[in-house]
Amino acid sequence: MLIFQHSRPGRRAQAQAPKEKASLDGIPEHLRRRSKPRLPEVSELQAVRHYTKLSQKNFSIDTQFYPLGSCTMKYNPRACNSLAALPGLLNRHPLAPESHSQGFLSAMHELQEILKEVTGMAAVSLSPMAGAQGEFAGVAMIRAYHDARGDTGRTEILVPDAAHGTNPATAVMCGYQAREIPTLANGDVDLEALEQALGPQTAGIMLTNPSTLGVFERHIATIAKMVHEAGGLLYYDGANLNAILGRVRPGDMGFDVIHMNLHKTFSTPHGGGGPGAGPVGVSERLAPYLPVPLVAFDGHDYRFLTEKERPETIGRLSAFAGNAGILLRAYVYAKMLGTEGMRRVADFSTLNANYLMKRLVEAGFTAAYPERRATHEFILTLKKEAKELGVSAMDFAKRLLDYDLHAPTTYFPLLVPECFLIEPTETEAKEALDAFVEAMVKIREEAEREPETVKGAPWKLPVRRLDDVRAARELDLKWEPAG
Amino acid sequence: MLIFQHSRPGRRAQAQAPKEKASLDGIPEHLRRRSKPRLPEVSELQAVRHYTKLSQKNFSIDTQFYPLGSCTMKYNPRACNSLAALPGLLNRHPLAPESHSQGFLSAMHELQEILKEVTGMAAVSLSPMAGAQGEFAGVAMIRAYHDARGDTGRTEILVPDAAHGTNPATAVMCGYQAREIPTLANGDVDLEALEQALGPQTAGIMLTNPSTLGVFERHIATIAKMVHEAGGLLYYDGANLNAILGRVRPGDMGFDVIHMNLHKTFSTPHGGGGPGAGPVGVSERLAPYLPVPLVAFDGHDYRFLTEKERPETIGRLSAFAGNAGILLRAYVYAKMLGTEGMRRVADFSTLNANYLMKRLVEAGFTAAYPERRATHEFILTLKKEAKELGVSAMDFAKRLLDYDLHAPTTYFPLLVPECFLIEPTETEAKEALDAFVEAMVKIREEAEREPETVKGAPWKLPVRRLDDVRAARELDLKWEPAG
Amino acid sequence: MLSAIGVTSIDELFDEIPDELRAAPLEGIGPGLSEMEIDRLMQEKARQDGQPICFIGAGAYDHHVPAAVWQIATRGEFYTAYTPYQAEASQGTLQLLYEYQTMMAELMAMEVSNASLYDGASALAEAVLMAVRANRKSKSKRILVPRSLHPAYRATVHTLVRNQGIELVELPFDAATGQTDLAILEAHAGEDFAALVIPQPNFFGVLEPVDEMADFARKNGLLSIAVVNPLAMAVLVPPGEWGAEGVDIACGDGQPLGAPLSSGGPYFGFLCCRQKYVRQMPGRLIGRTVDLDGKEGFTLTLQAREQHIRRSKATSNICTNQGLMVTAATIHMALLGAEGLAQTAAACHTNLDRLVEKLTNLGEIEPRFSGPVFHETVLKLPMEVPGVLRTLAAHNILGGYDLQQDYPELENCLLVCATETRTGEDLDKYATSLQRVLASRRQGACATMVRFDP
Amino acid sequence: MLSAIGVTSIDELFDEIPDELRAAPLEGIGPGLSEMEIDRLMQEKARQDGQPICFIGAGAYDHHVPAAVWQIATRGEFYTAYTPYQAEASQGTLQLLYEYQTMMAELMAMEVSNASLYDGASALAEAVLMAVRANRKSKSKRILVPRSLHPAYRATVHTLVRNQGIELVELPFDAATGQTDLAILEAHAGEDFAALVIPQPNFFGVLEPVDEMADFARKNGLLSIAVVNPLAMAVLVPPGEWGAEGVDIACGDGQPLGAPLSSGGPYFGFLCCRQKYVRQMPGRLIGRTVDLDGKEGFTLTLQAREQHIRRSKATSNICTNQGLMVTAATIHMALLGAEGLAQTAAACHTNLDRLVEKLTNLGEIEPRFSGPVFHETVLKLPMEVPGVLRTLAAHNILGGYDLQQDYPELENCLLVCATETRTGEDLDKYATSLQRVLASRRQGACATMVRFDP
Ligand SMILES: Cc1ncc(COP(=O)(O)O)c(C=O)c1O
Ligand SMILES: Cc1ncc(COP(=O)(O)O)c(C=O)c1O
Repeated sequence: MLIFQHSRPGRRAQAQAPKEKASLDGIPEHLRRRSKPRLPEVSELQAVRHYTKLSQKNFSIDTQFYPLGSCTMKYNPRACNSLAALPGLLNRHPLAPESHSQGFLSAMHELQEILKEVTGMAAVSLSPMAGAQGEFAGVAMIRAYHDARGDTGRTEILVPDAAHGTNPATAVMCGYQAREIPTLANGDVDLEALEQALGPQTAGIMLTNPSTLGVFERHIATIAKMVHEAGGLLYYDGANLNAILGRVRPGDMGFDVIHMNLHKTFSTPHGGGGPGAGPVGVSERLAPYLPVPLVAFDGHDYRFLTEKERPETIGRLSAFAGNAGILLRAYVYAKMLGTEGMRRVADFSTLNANYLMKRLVEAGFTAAYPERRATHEFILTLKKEAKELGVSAMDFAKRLLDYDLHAPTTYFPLLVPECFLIEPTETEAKEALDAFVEAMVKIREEAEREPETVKGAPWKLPVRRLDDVRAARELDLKWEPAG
Repeated sequence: MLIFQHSRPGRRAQAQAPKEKASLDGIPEHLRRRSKPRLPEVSELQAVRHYTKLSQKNFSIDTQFYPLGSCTMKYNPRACNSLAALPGLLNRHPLAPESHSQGFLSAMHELQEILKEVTGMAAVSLSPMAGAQGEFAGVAMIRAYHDARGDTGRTEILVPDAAHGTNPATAVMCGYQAREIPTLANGDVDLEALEQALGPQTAGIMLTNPSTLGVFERHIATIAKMVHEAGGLLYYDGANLNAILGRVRPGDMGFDVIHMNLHKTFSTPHGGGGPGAGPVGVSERLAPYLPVPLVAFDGHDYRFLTEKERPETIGRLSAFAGNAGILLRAYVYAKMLGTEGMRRVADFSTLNANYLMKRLVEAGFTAAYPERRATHEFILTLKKEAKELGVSAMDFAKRLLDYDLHAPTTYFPLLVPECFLIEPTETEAKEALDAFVEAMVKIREEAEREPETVKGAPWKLPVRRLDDVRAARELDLKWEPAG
Repeated sequence: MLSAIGVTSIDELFDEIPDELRAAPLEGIGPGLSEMEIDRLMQEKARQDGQPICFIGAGAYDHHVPAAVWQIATRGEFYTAYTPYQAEASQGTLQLLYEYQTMMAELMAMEVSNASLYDGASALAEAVLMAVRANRKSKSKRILVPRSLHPAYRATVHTLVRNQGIELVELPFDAATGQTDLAILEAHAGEDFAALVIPQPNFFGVLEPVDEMADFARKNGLLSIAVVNPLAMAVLVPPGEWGAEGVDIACGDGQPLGAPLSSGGPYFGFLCCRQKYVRQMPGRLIGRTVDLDGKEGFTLTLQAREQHIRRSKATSNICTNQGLMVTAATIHMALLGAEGLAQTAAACHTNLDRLVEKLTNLGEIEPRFSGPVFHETVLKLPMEVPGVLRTLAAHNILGGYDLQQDYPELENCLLVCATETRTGEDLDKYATSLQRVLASRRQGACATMVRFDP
Repeated sequence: MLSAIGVTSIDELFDEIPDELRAAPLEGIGPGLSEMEIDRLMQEKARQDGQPICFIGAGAYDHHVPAAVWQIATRGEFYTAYTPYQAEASQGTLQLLYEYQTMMAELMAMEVSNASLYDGASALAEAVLMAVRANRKSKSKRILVPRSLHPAYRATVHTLVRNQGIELVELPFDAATGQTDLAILEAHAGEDFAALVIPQPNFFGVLEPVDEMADFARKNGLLSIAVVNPLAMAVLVPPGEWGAEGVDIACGDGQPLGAPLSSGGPYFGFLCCRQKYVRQMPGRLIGRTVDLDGKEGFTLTLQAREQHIRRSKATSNICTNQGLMVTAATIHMALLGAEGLAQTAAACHTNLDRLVEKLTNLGEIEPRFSGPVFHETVLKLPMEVPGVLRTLAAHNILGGYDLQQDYPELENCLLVCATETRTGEDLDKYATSLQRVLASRRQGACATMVRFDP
């Protein structure tokens, strides 16, 4: 039932509107709204009950194992939420003067420093509001760099075929063409193909390492050398840093610019789709172009640097300073981790992924890169199961839901057939991993014995498998009252 | 799965213990604990997930219609919770000096005044921690009053047969015998029986009006006169004031002492069993005996009055000042209601109950007191259904759960056979009441067609009907590790 | 676990990392804090920022948010879920987003709403990109943008669209009314532009001649893009009803619908459009459909617009959006309803009126513009604004926004706002303090940078 | 709805109320406030009470509570459920309570725990009543109660048991050690008492000779009742292991397990006992059982002890208990574990040691008792305590509890506590302020009632 169906004319949540008399004096009649929008008219109880019950229909980290590869669904410490919501921080106006901002700004400044340290970059801007916006900022800086040097013939950004969709989309938003580079069967970038693709038209390359194939690109130093020699810059898609925190740093690998998804590695909540935060870090030569605002510290006071102090900036990416409340959560998280905790993240995310991969392989499933170490994630290919049993990766995924386990990422990266990109994360206990293996084995047994159980899944959720084709064909994007 | 079954030696929630070095210097060895208690050893994620999932197994006001008679399961405004938890209030030490307590004390003082106003009593003490403790305080004051007058031969408290179990239990805790007074078929107290029961041994009578039969005792003035003439005092069990707020006041009806359940009428949360708050109000003559502490205001400062200023008090009922945080929630609630809101509570709770009773009767169910108005609640007797269809009130109750509706109170009051005590409360919408009627009708149909569906209910809950007999016979009150 | 994997140490799991790349310990970060310790630290920081009385609006507004909103939005099932890729396991989020799309379309009187973008400024940039793609009648990549639009929005749009060769052409405002100059707009008739941006209210709080502007766009083959304060739309004519046929795209920042100020974010951008442009929309869309049993359900739809399917040909690179803020906004709108939103909007407006009256009564202060305003306005002070604001700040009052930093032509102009959360006492305090400031500054006292002492 | 009922006005629904009893409008209450208005009012009140640095313990302790505890406990499903009468619809609460009973029994090393009583003081009263019922060997209604027990506990027990003719007989403490005087206890050997109460630590923070006391009770036919701080039991010998056979009943206040100070409540009382006394227990008990399909489930059990079944013959009149606080305590214990609780307890103890060192270093202050203490202690000041506390309060420090108000014999004695949440800075601030107070008061400055100005 939709909230609109609870609605009755004149009903309302009494306590939720100002009691004082108010008027619209001075606003000309022709600018005043003539008919009320059809928002729900419900009591507070009805709204609370409706949304509480809706929430119960979700899977979430707080309720299920959620090994969604590349999405890093790890535990979001509850303190991050409550501390970012302390009144002085929650109520701070974005344009409050520095006199009333030292607490907030000091946290932001320290977060910049922490991110510099973990990535090995020379400077950091916190302003991008998610990974994709961080990518935008990064590629825009690459462009600004070339432009500033008068090097305007560079029109291409190279992207491995396994890359996240945001990478090529970003290149295009920045006015570049995206050119794909193939991956070898062992998961590493095809260096020969790279060699061929590089040239004076190359503005840069976007890589992620560990890659979205769940393996560490071993030839990264060579790649960096090749790209730099061609006059291009290296972009690091740092959506998932779990596997490398304290182990290896993008700056040391030769990258010029990086974005990080704080809503992944730094455990800020995903909130059913966001908000995120996608700070960017750069090497010295890209520093002038960082998006504003930045936070500076002069030994006494913290303050924002804007277009005025940073004339070469690519500009601003949001009306204010990005997703500040998310940045605060990441700050709290980083402070709780500390040096040792950062390393623990890498160790345990890698341990969990390798353990889970090993157990699945032992149980007879096929790893896409069986010779390789898993990083924080790894890929299973279910093509054998699809062929022999007629159940697809999608069927496995849906059936896992019936076992009260969220499905891994399916059909991404596209180059691996019937693939499961599995990321257990460091906050899960061994028993959760074992339960996943057990469920996978059971589902395979079901597929052998009673394939309809798997193909018709899920059975135990609020709805059964949904008709996506109809959704796209008979577009129904908003509720209309009957009649 | 129990939390203990998630436990593994050495596992823990890293962030949740102080990091500083600490020792037990000065504590002699023989007083130090030798073996660790077997508390769970789990990660923060495991604890959060476990208890989040457990919570989802509950029915609650926030998720279901919950017409549990006498329990007043109405909406608990969310603001009451957040405002009682403002740091200055949440962190106030109970023994903080008055210099740091004016905010808290002023709220408590105003709450005392509000409760005086709504009950028509001369003075109020907030200290009882739930209804039953309020009853204790009330009867103890009755006793103190008689004792102070040297009137020590009074050994009995009269209690109608429909009374809540806490009433007779309280009488006994205060050293009295409880003597039952029968109720007439029309729901009023049997005045003749009362006449006979009254005498020099009568310390007082405990009544609730509206009674737990869901009707208003029409002869209350006569009863008051009779009891007072016999030298007894009148106790008002004000657990549920919903139906009378702003309509009629216990003080005006002639009562000498009253307790109120703020966790019912004043909408503080029930929390799966508590905490509550059971303030007591008294007429002038009982005022000296009120339990301490009380809050006084001298025009400038608020302060606590204790045994020192109140030598005749029956004493204290808790180590500090009762369930202060619950009192704050009730205060917020009362302030949001205001004069008009109080009346709305009475109007809408009564309207909802009468509507629901009427619709159920029209649907063919039997009201226990068909000639009477419902108050905030009313009673259905399912004895016809039990006889004709072989399904008990308990079966109906369990089957309602399958319809995602909480069951009404069953088998209380005991004098009505196969009874449902139904209290929809004022915060439910008409549609919720209609859904209840519809479910009742459907269940009766099921009872006719397929009685096992009803007798075997519930079917859709986390567990089916539980074996209470075994629970009591093979007592299993705590988990022990296997082996 | 190590032995199950067949290694003897965790270090072995990292053996594919070339030796020379291995990181040294991250010394700069310091030891991890316990929750209790970070609690103290954050309390201290929060205390430092105080709780000033705020009269700044300028795109972020201090509204009351019902307690229920965030108590529900932070329930683990909403707070810690991912983007609803597995629809069957995400019906809570999906149905809520479908409700949100309905509410937002209603509020804007538009046909379709997406499920959110980052914030108002970047939503406008996406709207501009969308307009350039969608406008089949125009070959131009030029956009008409009023100077009265929020400066940070103009800057953000510039950042986000210029690499695709899109150019923003400024439309000046009338110095007297504060509204976009229609005569100058009309002078552009016949030129090729892809779109016209129409703010309501504009940055000065002034109400624009939206009907005329929308009609201009329609007649001249431009797509019209409204940028509005969603709360204002509870009482003002919504974009879908501007001019003869409404606008093509409406966007803005959802902050006034349940998002706390929180230093500027997270808020959320909303974007609505005509049904016919839906395939050009950026961002996620939720559709209602049925399951195998024919039961109603909700799912992500038209994903072929998005980067994870269409990659370099997507309508935008956006992936993560602002889901949780939309969750809050949806609950917020459900709790307030049309009536509650309208009452809140009117209360803000009335509070501003009162404030302006109190301040102009001081004798030296005047409204700068003659155009009608909603909820925020520009005052002209008898002296430079920065010094006044600093002194007010020392009294724990944030007195407004200094307009001269962005508009040199608006000398000594202050943008002020008073939402429904400002009390009569707050307004009085502002007036009294300002009076004192004016008096003492007339006597030549010199303002220094004050460090607020909480 | 009115017409469905068959009336024409709501007033008609009240027509059974005699006219002369109808209430006049409740003028004294005032108009209802919107949530926004009450929000402001409560903010103001909270501000008034400030956030002093607190060194008072005396039965309520300022501990860190993990953020997860209350975020989960206030989920609607826990927060707004009733007592789990319909077990099948309450498995969340019931399983949690079963886990709580297990944890509490473990912490106390006792066989059974109930599901809570109101608070520590009233739990002790219930324990006394229970002991009188359960002690078959004794006909007496007299109870031995140490004078070292919390005065408010003694007062509460007195209130709650005296109407049943139960008498509390005081056991004095040794003026040097602060422990119950064993010689005097021994002198009672052979007399008929129903029970002996044994606090650990006692009100002074002093550790009692619990083994000797428990053994005395057992040998002389008294039931033994422990009253303990549950956090202390993470590091001290628990009641189930006192003396040769442990105590019969253990109770206390659960506040240190996740309940904020909150002006004294809601906290919760816990009560454990030997299995053989379980039918004499007051309060709710949850049992594990099976459903019709043999699946594990949880339910209220032994309800025949309770008022709603047994009425005047119930073990107590208690009905509503402190369920939500127990929910928080259970999550709290799960998050901290035995190790975390022990670390917290030790951190408190160490903090107290440091404080005592700093204060005694001032030269004029001494520990009053020689007995070992845990986590709280009594200091003797060179002057009257109330004036000192008032002056400290003006410096926003709550310096402790003035013992002389309850113990005239403890002249100038102050009970102080420093939990793990007090920082080194806090301790220093206390020491410095106290030093100043001592110095200035020696110079005869006179203390007046200070009104704290937040
Ligand atoms: C590898 C990778 N790159 C980029 C992104 C985009 O980040 P965001 O969703 O925050 O825009 C993601 C997240 O989905 C990702 O996993
Ligand atoms: C009529 C009546 N009286 C007394 C009580 C006892 O109140 P409490 O549960 O708060 O002790 C109740 C509540 O259950 C009740 O309904």
